[in-house]
Amino acid sequence: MLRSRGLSEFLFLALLLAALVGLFGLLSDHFWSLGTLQTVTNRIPSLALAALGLTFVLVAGGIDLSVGSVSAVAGAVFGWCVADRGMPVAVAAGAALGAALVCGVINGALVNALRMPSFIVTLGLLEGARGFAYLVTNSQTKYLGERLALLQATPVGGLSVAFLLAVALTATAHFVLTRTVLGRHLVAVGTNEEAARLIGVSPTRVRAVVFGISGLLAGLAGLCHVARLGAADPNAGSGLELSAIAAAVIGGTSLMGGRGSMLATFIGVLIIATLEAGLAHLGVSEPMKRVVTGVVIVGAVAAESIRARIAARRARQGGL
Amino acid sequence: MLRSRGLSEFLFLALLLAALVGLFGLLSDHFWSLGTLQTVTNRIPSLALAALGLTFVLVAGGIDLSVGSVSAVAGAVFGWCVADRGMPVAVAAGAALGAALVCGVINGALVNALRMPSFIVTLGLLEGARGFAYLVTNSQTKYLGERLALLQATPVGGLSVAFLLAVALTATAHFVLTRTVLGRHLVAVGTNEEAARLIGVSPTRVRAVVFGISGLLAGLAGLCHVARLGAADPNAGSGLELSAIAAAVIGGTSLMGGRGSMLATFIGVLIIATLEAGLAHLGVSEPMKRVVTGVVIVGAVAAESIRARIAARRARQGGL
Amino acid sequence: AKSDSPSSAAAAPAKPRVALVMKSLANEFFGTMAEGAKKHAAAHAADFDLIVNGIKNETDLAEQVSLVEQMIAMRVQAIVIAPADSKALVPVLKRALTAGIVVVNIDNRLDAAALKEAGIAIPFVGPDNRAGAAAVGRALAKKLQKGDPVAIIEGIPTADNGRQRRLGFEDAIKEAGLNLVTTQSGQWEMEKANGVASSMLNAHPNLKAIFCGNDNMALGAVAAIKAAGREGKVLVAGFDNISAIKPLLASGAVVATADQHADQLAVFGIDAAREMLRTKKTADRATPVDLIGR
Amino acid sequence: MTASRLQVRGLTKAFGANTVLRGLDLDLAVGEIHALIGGNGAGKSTFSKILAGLLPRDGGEISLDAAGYAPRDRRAAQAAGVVMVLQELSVLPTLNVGENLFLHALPTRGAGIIDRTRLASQARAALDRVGLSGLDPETPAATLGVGHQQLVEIAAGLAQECRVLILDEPTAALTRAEIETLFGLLRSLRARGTSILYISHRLDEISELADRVSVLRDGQLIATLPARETSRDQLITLMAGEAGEKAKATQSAGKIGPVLLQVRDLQAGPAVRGVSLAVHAGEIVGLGGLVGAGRTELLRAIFGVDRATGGEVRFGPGLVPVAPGSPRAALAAGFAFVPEDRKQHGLFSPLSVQWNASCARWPQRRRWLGWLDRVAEAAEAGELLSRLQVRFSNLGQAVAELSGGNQQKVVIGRWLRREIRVWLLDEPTRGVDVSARRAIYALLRERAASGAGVLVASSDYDELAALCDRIVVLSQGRVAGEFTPATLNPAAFLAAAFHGFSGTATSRS
Ligand SMILES: Nc1ncnc2c1ncn2[C@@H]1O[C@H](COP(=O)(O)OP(=O)(O)OP(=O)(O)O)[C@@H](O)[C@H]1O
Ligand SMILES: Nc1ncnc2c1ncn2[C@@H]1O[C@H](COP(=O)(O)OP(=O)(O)OP(=O)(O)O)[C@@H](O)[C@H]1O
Ligand SMILES: [Mg+2]
Ligand SMILES: [Mg+2]
Repeated sequence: MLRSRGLSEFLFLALLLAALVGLFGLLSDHFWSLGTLQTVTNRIPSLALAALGLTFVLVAGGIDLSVGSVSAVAGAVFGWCVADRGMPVAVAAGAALGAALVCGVINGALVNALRMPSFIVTLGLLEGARGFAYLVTNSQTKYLGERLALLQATPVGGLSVAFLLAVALTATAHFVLTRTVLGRHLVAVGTNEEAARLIGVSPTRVRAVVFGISGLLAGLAGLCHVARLGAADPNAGSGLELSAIAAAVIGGTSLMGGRGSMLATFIGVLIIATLEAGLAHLGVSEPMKRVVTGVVIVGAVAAESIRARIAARRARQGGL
Repeated sequence: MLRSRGLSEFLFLALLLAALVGLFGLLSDHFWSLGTLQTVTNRIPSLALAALGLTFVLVAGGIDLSVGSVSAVAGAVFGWCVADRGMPVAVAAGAALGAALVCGVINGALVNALRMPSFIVTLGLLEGARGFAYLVTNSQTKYLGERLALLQATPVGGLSVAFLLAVALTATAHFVLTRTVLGRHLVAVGTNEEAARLIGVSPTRVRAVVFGISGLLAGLAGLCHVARLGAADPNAGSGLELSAIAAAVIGGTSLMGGRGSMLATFIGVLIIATLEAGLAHLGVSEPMKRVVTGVVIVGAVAAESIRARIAARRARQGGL
Repeated sequence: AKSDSPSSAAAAPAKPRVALVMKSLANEFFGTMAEGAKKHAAAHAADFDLIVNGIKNETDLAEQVSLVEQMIAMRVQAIVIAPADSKALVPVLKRALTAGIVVVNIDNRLDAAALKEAGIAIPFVGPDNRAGAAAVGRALAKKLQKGDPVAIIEGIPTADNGRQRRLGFEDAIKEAGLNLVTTQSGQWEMEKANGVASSMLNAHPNLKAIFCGNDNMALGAVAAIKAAGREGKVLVAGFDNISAIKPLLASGAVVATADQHADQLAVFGIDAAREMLRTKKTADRATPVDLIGR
Repeated sequence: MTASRLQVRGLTKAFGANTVLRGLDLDLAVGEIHALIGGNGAGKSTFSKILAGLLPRDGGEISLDAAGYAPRDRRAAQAAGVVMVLQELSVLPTLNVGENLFLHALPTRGAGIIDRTRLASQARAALDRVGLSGLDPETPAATLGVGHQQLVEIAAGLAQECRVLILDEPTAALTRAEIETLFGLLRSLRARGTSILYISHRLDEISELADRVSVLRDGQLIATLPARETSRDQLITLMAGEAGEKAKATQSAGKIGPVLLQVRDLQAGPAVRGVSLAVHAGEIVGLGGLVGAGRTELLRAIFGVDRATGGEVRFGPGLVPVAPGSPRAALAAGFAFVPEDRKQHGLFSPLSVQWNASCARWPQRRRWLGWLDRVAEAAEAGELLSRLQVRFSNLGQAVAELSGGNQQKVVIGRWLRREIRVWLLDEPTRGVDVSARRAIYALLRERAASGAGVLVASSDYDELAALCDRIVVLSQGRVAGEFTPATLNPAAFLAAAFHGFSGTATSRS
């Protein structure tokens, strides 16, 4: 259970996903369609990017509640640059990502300098960054049209550039976590900060890096969002942090640090996106949507924890 | 810092509060008035009750994100009983608290039975209970008028029954945490669950108790809310969990478990309520409100952490 | 605080203080409303002071109640309120009235039954959302055939203006004999509406139009239609006429919206309140709603 | 023992009001094994942490090969050639063994990408050196027992090129076989000129291994002596600052009563594969075996920390079955359990000494409505701690600030005031100094004399020999032999310990 996650765990998550897809298909017409696939894949990039960043933070033993607000900051800055200042898209995108990175760096710096729990620091930024997004846009939605159409282009099989980007970044993040020095240091700090420090890993540096990454990915999520809606909305991404946490945890990431997988987080994202699309497809009422979402989140994590325990027991009985 | 919290910490928090009050008084007219006091004390009960319950959970090493939704369930059930079924207020209040308790018990049972992190379980209930509140009220606010006026009566010096109740429960909670065996058990489980088990404390029972308490207090918070609004609103208390966490953490409660004080949480609640009232009084713009709130949350915790470190250093140098 | 009688309140400062209590100022519509009010106040700086406040989250009623309490504590002479909920604000407004404060209801109409039960009367100065939505709906329906499948994305179902607009759309749909296949909530938000619209488009491949309770949600719906490659095949209507909707109206992606003269809405309310301070008369007043679109 | 490698002069260090090092002087020669001994809290770990760059000093001079030496952190110390193996375990369970070994310097193929082939071969070499050739570097560290963890930590220390190697109680959880391997290794390092500072409470190891021995008391150097010419009693006297009584076997004079604890065919996890044994009233039974033999798992299963998968545990004169998988039930039956890993399973680290010392007595302190009698609690804790000679500055001090041995005393001490019928102790004297160790032996003796049964797992052969009325040896999760003090001898003991590995015996660690 504590080894690098086995195939069986991925299979199990994939099975959960398949079950959802199957269920929705049976319950409604037209669910199994290219259109639905596109809807789901369109919804994925921003959630996936935010969830990847959050997984980095979680593995290193922190939490980042500000991802939603930071994604709004990126969108707001982009919208302001393009719509109000008439800057070229590339420059605006750079500025937006820069602003998001700054938010991440602020998170990391506060956590490090004041030795405060990241929960409270990022809760502060959840408020503060949102306020900043309102200030930048003057609380107005900025219409942008096709300005970021590039991200929405569908070069292969109806899959958008944003989606492919999310997939590529998931693979990269997975590689970073499992195969690089940085990744192992993250795990070490998340598992036991004091021990890691004694071994010579700098928790301060690790935290600075993960919050920076999280900010940057949240910014990218914000841009994907802008691209999708063709408008920069300072209210964008509210509640994104909770969905992202849910995705990571459904994927088996521990909220206590030290344990998590990027691939599994991505499957978690797929599950959540499918669930949302499916419930809307069925036209389920708002109250039932909430109830079902709650049940699926708890159910998915519960099922996985039961599976893991059964697997552990079986491994034990079968000897080492 | 690791001993039972000294007077200096309370003094510091009180100072922060006084600074806020002073600042707002200087910046605007009429802030120092009985009316403002009443506004602040009116806002306090629901937040305080939710924050107390949450502090219990946090000290025992968990978290409860569902307090806001559970408070809405209580309100919704009360509204349904009174407005739709015409039940007597006492019966309806009993049913409402019962429903809230059930929510808490569900949280505890899921955390215990499935050994899942409470973050995710209560995140599930954050959605699920909200949905249930919508279902009960048919997504409509129920007008109740003066039906719970008792809680809003002001028997002493303009202070409402609800406020006095919150103060009394804070004192009770403080004693439970510091002076009873149950309190010790909470702290033990929150500090080191395995060690607690080995000295005969049952983490399962402790968790069942704290989530039950948290549910019940959230329910009471919901009733206070209903009493104040004179209406049962299924949207009530959204975001309450974050304010409650902020209050607890401003009061020095650790999100890692094992450390927390009810009195300090209450001061945290006062700080948040004053901040909200003051910003509204000044008529600060929405974006700036967000920014200031973020800054104050982070600032308060940061100031306290700096104070604690200086105190520790001084204690070290000056000898004991 | 109850010691304040109307006369003592009026006697204190020469200039009356008027409080404008809004919903989320982070919402462009209410932002525009507040801006208009501020401009108006600046133009009449000699006549009254204006205090503007809004809440963080459209659903946080407690915060709005606190705002009203805060305004009572500040002993303002008049409160102009856009209530976040049509029932839950009634008790606190009753307290305001008791404290001798003039109250005017704008934007979202307070529930008549609740007002009656509380035994108070508060004038409503604002647009007829239902009529406005019906006009928008008709403009869109003109472009459709009888029997065409259509959908509604409504705002927060607990809010009265959301309900009125839905009812207005439904009126128009009924009149034109369209086939309403689904109604879902987009919670007033662009992103939520985008998700809901995408799924509606998949679930109903022949869908011809989506009626949206506000322009933000219309923006989300347009993006969903574009993503599904059904531009021009699915028409959209909105409400509010925010600035970001203009390019879409121009391009025809959005057929119609309604302009409630957001910048004037609060002004109407404020003027009504000032008049009431002088005359003590209470009366509802309808404000204009213009249909925008081709 | 010619050239000087490390010179320490007037080193001082205080934690708050607690002055730990008071002008410590010490010389370490090139190519010597220098033992460092002293009572719990004498300052040994503090001193070596300063050398290894883990703690800043307050004052004093250190020179390394005649150059000034003041490392800022562990990396700087390692760069200067000073490496330390810590007293407290810090193996990270979420990483595998190889990653744990080289976390500070993972081999890369550039751009921060780990070279896994090189890592595996480096790790294998490091594990081979400490005799863990059977351990796959890809094994998750979470599955290692405490003994193996300690070996991995030693391997990590030894894997680095160094001029000074510091080992803080490396053998506390090791048994004879592993200790032999380690000693061989240290001797070969010495031959290559490495200077070794070796901290231990096992005095016989010192005469066997060390060239010189320094005795620390109250943060000061008392004496540095040639190890082989100094007797055990001399050392004890120097450490204690007074004439120490002769250490001798303390076996019971009292009589053995009826069976108190009966374990029948108990199975738990992969480590306990059918163990039967009995403990009588008034008897101290020892559990011996190699690292990984299953002693810890057996005690945990008896106490119900882990749920047994087969067999049963019975208790008392009536031999009532004890509900499996419930420490509460075991406690109610009068059991107490002192775990092996005090940091993880025993201590409430951030909480006060008083809290930690009195937490087993809450049921007795419960008054009306669960109200706690705090006055009685404080009084009793103070009295108890002084009786166990625990060194602490005040009752409110965080227990994490105590030295390792003093922490151990707190963990044991919390049970002394309860009516305990069956004591289950796992490595109870790990890190405990000689005089306190005697105090603990005496306490257990006294408990046994008053009718309790004691089951104690230990990796220390001498401890088992000195303390127990009967010794049960486990091997591969099964009972492989039983001895009385009369029949016990090292050869037979070792033969039993290796019994379960018949054939492939020594190859698997
Ligand atoms: N971080 C700390 N804060 C405060 N006091 C400390 C800290 N670390 C150690 N001490 C104190 O320093 C003294 C020496 O501790 P140290 O760990 O060096 O002893 P030791 O000789 O290694 O003992 P042992 O044999 O028990 O391991 C003890 O009294 C201990 O309480
Ligand atoms: N959670 C676990 N999963 C798999 N194997 C385990 C686990 N815990 C312990 N083991 C293995 O079980 C065996 C018995 O371990 P145990 O700790 O009981 O031995 P021990 O005799 O007390 O030795 P030690 O000195 O290591 O504590 C060891 O091989 C150990 O690696
Ligand atoms: Mg030590
Ligand atoms: Mg062991």
